[in-house]
Amino acid sequence: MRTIFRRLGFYVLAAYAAVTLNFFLVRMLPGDALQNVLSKLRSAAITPEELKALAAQYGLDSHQSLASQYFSYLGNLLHGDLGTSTSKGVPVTAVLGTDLPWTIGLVGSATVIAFVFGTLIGIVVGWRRSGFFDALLPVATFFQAVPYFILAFLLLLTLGFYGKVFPYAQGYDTGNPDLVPGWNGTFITSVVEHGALPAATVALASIAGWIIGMRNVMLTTMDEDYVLVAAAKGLPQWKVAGVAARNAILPSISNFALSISLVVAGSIATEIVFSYPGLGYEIYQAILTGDYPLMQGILLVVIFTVLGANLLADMAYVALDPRARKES
Amino acid sequence: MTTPTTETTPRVVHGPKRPGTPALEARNLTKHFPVHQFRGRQVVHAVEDISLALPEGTVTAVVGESGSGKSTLARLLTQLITPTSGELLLDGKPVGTSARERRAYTSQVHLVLQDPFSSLNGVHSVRYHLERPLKLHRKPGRGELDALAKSLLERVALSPAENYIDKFPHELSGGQRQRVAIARGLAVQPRVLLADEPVSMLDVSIRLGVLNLLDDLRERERLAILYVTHDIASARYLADTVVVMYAGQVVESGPATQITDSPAHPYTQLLLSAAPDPSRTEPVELRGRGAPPSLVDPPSGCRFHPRCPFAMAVCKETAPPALPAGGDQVAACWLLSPDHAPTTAADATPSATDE
Amino acid sequence: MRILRSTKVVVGLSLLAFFVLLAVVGPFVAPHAPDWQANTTSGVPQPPSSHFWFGTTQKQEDVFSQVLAGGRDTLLISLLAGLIASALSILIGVSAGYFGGVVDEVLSVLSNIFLALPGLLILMVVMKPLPPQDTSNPFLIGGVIALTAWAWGARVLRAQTLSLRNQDYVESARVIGERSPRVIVFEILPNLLPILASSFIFTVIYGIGAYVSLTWLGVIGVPSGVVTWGTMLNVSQASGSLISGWWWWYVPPALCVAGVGIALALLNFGIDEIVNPRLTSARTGRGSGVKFRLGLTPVLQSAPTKGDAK
Amino acid sequence: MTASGHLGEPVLEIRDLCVDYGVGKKAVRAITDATLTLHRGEVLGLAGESGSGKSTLAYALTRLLRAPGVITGGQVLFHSRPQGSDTTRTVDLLAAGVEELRVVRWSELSVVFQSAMHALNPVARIDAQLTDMLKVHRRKMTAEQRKERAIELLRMVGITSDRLLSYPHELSGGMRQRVMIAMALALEPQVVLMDEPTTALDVVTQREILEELMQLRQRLGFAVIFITHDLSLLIELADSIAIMYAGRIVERGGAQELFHSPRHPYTLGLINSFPALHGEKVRMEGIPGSPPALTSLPGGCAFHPRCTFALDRCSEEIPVLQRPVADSDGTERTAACWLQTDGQTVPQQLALPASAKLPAPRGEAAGAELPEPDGSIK
Repeated sequence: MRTIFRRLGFYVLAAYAAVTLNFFLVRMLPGDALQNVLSKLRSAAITPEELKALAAQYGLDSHQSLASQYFSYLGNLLHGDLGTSTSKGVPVTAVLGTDLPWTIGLVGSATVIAFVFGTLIGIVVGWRRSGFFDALLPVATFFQAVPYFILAFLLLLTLGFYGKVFPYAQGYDTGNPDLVPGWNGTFITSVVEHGALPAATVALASIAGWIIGMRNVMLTTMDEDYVLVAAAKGLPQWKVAGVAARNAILPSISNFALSISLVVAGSIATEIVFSYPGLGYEIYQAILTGDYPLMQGILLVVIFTVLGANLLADMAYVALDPRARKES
Repeated sequence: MTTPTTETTPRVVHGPKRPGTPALEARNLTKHFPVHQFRGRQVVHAVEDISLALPEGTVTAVVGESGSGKSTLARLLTQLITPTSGELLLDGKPVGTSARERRAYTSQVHLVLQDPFSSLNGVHSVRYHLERPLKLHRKPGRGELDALAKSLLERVALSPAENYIDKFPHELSGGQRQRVAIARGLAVQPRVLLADEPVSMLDVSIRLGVLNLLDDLRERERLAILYVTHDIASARYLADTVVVMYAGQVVESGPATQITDSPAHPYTQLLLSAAPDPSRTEPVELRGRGAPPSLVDPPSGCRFHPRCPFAMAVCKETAPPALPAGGDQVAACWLLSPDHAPTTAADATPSATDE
Repeated sequence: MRILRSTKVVVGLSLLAFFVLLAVVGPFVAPHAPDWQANTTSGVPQPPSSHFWFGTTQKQEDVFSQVLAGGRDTLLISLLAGLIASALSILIGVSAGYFGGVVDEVLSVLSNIFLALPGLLILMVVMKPLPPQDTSNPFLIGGVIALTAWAWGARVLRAQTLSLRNQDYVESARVIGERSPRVIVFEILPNLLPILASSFIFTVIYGIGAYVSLTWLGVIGVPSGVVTWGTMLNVSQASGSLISGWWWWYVPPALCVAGVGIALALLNFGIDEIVNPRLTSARTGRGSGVKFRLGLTPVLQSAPTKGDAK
Repeated sequence: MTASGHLGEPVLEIRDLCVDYGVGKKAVRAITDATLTLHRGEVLGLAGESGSGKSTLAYALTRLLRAPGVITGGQVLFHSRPQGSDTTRTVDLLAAGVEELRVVRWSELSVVFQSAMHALNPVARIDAQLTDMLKVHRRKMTAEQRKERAIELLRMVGITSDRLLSYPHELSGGMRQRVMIAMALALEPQVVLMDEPTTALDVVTQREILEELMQLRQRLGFAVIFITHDLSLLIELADSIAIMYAGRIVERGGAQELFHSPRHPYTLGLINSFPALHGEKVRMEGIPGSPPALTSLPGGCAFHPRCTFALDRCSEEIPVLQRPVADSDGTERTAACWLQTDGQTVPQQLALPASAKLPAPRGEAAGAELPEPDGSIK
């Protein structure tokens, strides 16, 4: 229990740190940058009241001290108020509401696919100590070492633009007036088709890491005596491999924490390439238009998502490793 | 039965009895390590009120199982860890605890560690290992340094020194590494050499070589040596005095052969009965079973009483003082106290001393 | 050198040397300046020809010259990011591991928080409003990238320091009276070198990815006349070269980025195998025809039978 | 008790076993021509220092030796007599296929590893580890029967059944080793290989576990190959002992014979490396030098650079294991030493009278009361 409480304490602290960082991030920017953005907005689709509220939010009316700005920021946050998007003129939360499912769906499915297959392949490759892996290595290294967006370009061009196997822009077929977003077959098919290339990018880019990581841990674990004992017991090969894999998967889960934020950041680049209607594409637009409330909102949501994924990985680890359950 | 005589007993100092001031003396050393539990703070009673004198030119062996506190005792003597209470006297003078005094102390007392494969840093040569302490404590001239380092190797019988001085640890055998580790200790010209299981990781055939080297150093350099070991036979071989530790306390001490020939404390008897002995003429009869207690919550009274075949009511209540067991031998056991020794059941007497 | 026995290291190093050479001498040997224009009338990029090996851009700039010139900033900035991040990770990771206790607790929480932050996103937000004189300062850009990249190395170094701290040679050094800074620098750090190398390379890979992504997105603006691989990708994408089939414009810079990444990844892989020999394929018995399998020691009846009669 | 005087029939015969580390040019010979016979119910000790090949030998004969170990020659004949059967079937473990090997493993030949800490699966409960081989080898057993068996096994080694659901890290070192022993005996094998099973334990725990082990052996009648570097312990424990040096068996004989009248200078040196618990304190010298690395073995007898009795011949020719001249009677002694060949004057220390009565009951075997020489010594 103690370990779990400690971890929970860490997550609360991390979340608080992220919220605070988010507050200061924008205030660290050169002051005129913000002023410029706001001044540009006076003509935009935003009401004077909202503009005033925004100016107050960023301390531009300079009546409020930094501390009181900070506390009103925290207060607004607790009420679920992330301000108004300056480029769209709607509450940031509303924008997030439409974008988040796309990103979660994309990153979630790609990560699960990459983790499951990467781990399985890693187990097999490690167990067989096969030379097959050496042939696979340059390919795996390529996917691991190349920035996500370049991989995305490659897939877009080969399978999308020239190959015409999958559509390569948007989240679903927006040009088809018969398509009604919702839980219907044609829409879901369209979503899956449009998600295929972005998801493949994220999965391909991250799977090599899982394969190599799992293979390495598997090789180290196979040198443990308990694996040899399993063989000495006359257990069938697959059971012996199972003993090794069961132990080897633990470091893989804790590696998840190390890589999830990289995967999420990479997915964002991927979304931009494919004009995918998720948080990544949105934050890119926000950056181009200088929509700071939206940027902050997205940043916060992404950080919380990463923290949530880490918490899940932590809980899985505790569930799988009896030693972690022990009070220390 | 219930009036123990402990309070009035004078402090018993373990170790070889020699006239004059001992090179190093420890008075009432106690070390409690805090353990962070979920609720409240508890301590590990690692070393409990030990007084020890190490005269020059003697070897004192500290014998005990793992977790008996013998390694902690050695580290307390190096000041690597700070005692909870108690003090150290070097040549009769109290040892200060300021950073400066501690550094001065490191030139007087050296510790040789158990594992020669990890006590030398693989990235440094033998020369580096030997020259560092020389530079730190003796500040010799440039020309002198090389000669001094080589002479150290000769002193631990690694000769010709040229063959060894520029080697790296991985090029040496276990025994050679342990000799380098000892040579490094000699570089500071110490009065006291503490050796924590110096031979237990070495191959059997080369252990005696290292033990004999320690004996030579005792003789030649008049070092006061503390030999920490779990092997009572090697303690008997090397040491003048054997100190037996159990659960953080000294349970028995005395001249080496006397301890092994006629152990007075039931724990010493247990250790001896369990030790491998190829010339044993009878099947082993283990005196007592079970495992050492938790040091977070040690048993009341005598810490050995839950395992002791002779335990009496008083043993559960009051810790026994160190009682004389003939000659320079003392044992912390109520069986030796005339007030408590059982008079009826003859078979309950620990055999050795009275036979 | 043991390290050169690994094919991966050799290939990785050669590839890397090629790109480093490119970054150093590329701008001097390039046939044209990056912003040199063949003419100002045509708005259609020319495909590769004997005249323009890699073709031209829409503005009729020479792609080959741009590729040669575009590596310098990318490599320099990722190298700086790697160096700064490594310094930070040593400072934080080694202190946390060596001193333990409260220091460790605080520093570990700090690095775990930085691990959870999506670096690229934060970089995007922070870099965008920076004026061009700042974004052309490699130290500033490298430093900001490093701020989002040190935590991984710090975590690994902390774990390793924690185990090294309990090595007997550290205790022995303290027994002869060495002070803590000396113990850290002379006893612990040399033993951390392989891990440090691998975390450095990892950070450089990350730095390249981050810098190229940021310039590709146009988040980092470069002064006119300067070209990087990332800005080439940015301009070519903005000009619609992807859907116009002007592949010669973006494939060369993309391949260069990939090439550097692969070189570094191979190097890292090789170092991993040297640090942990159990990972090498040598133990698979490749080439010898012997197949090793756990729990089934191979039997080759090849030993000479005893010659002497009993 | 099975003593070397009336041994059972052989259960395991190792003939000319050779083991290499690595294949091809880089191969290093780790075991050369090891020949040993283990009889039913016998405790055979295998003693030697690090790098002598004792563990390599044990793992090679079970074919559990890890890469890059390769068996390069010899035979390992296992005379298998499955439980409840009277017929003996001989299997050459080195020629056996995967399935054949799998059937023999654990049900007839089990292993106790040096460190139970590492030999028990850290993420599996004790009951699972005690029963997984039952599932494979005793397919007819129900889950209920397996659980009963697990409880019975734990009780056998003095652990209460409430530990059944514990994980290894929740047990003390001694308890873990007991679980390991219980596991090894689960299928009542005929041979148990023990690789330094008590080295990591404290002396009292070691003694307790060895006592229990010997009692179990008497009850269940399995034979043991006991590997250790602690010759002094082995002499107390084993019926017969083989001494290994640099990959070869250099001496073989009954435990007490070996102790009282060693025939190989290395054995003599080893015996003199253990300080005694009794008697006068005398300075002992051990063996000069250190054990050689397998990669750079001296020519001839590998021991000759450290041997005080070395002859010219020793640096040139490798001695073979044969009956020493000092023992002409019918004992099973062998030693690989040129000093013990015909025509040599054997140094006095290596020609101590072999007691004809050995193995004697322990009470009579003390050094001082050895029987008179039987006249066989020149």
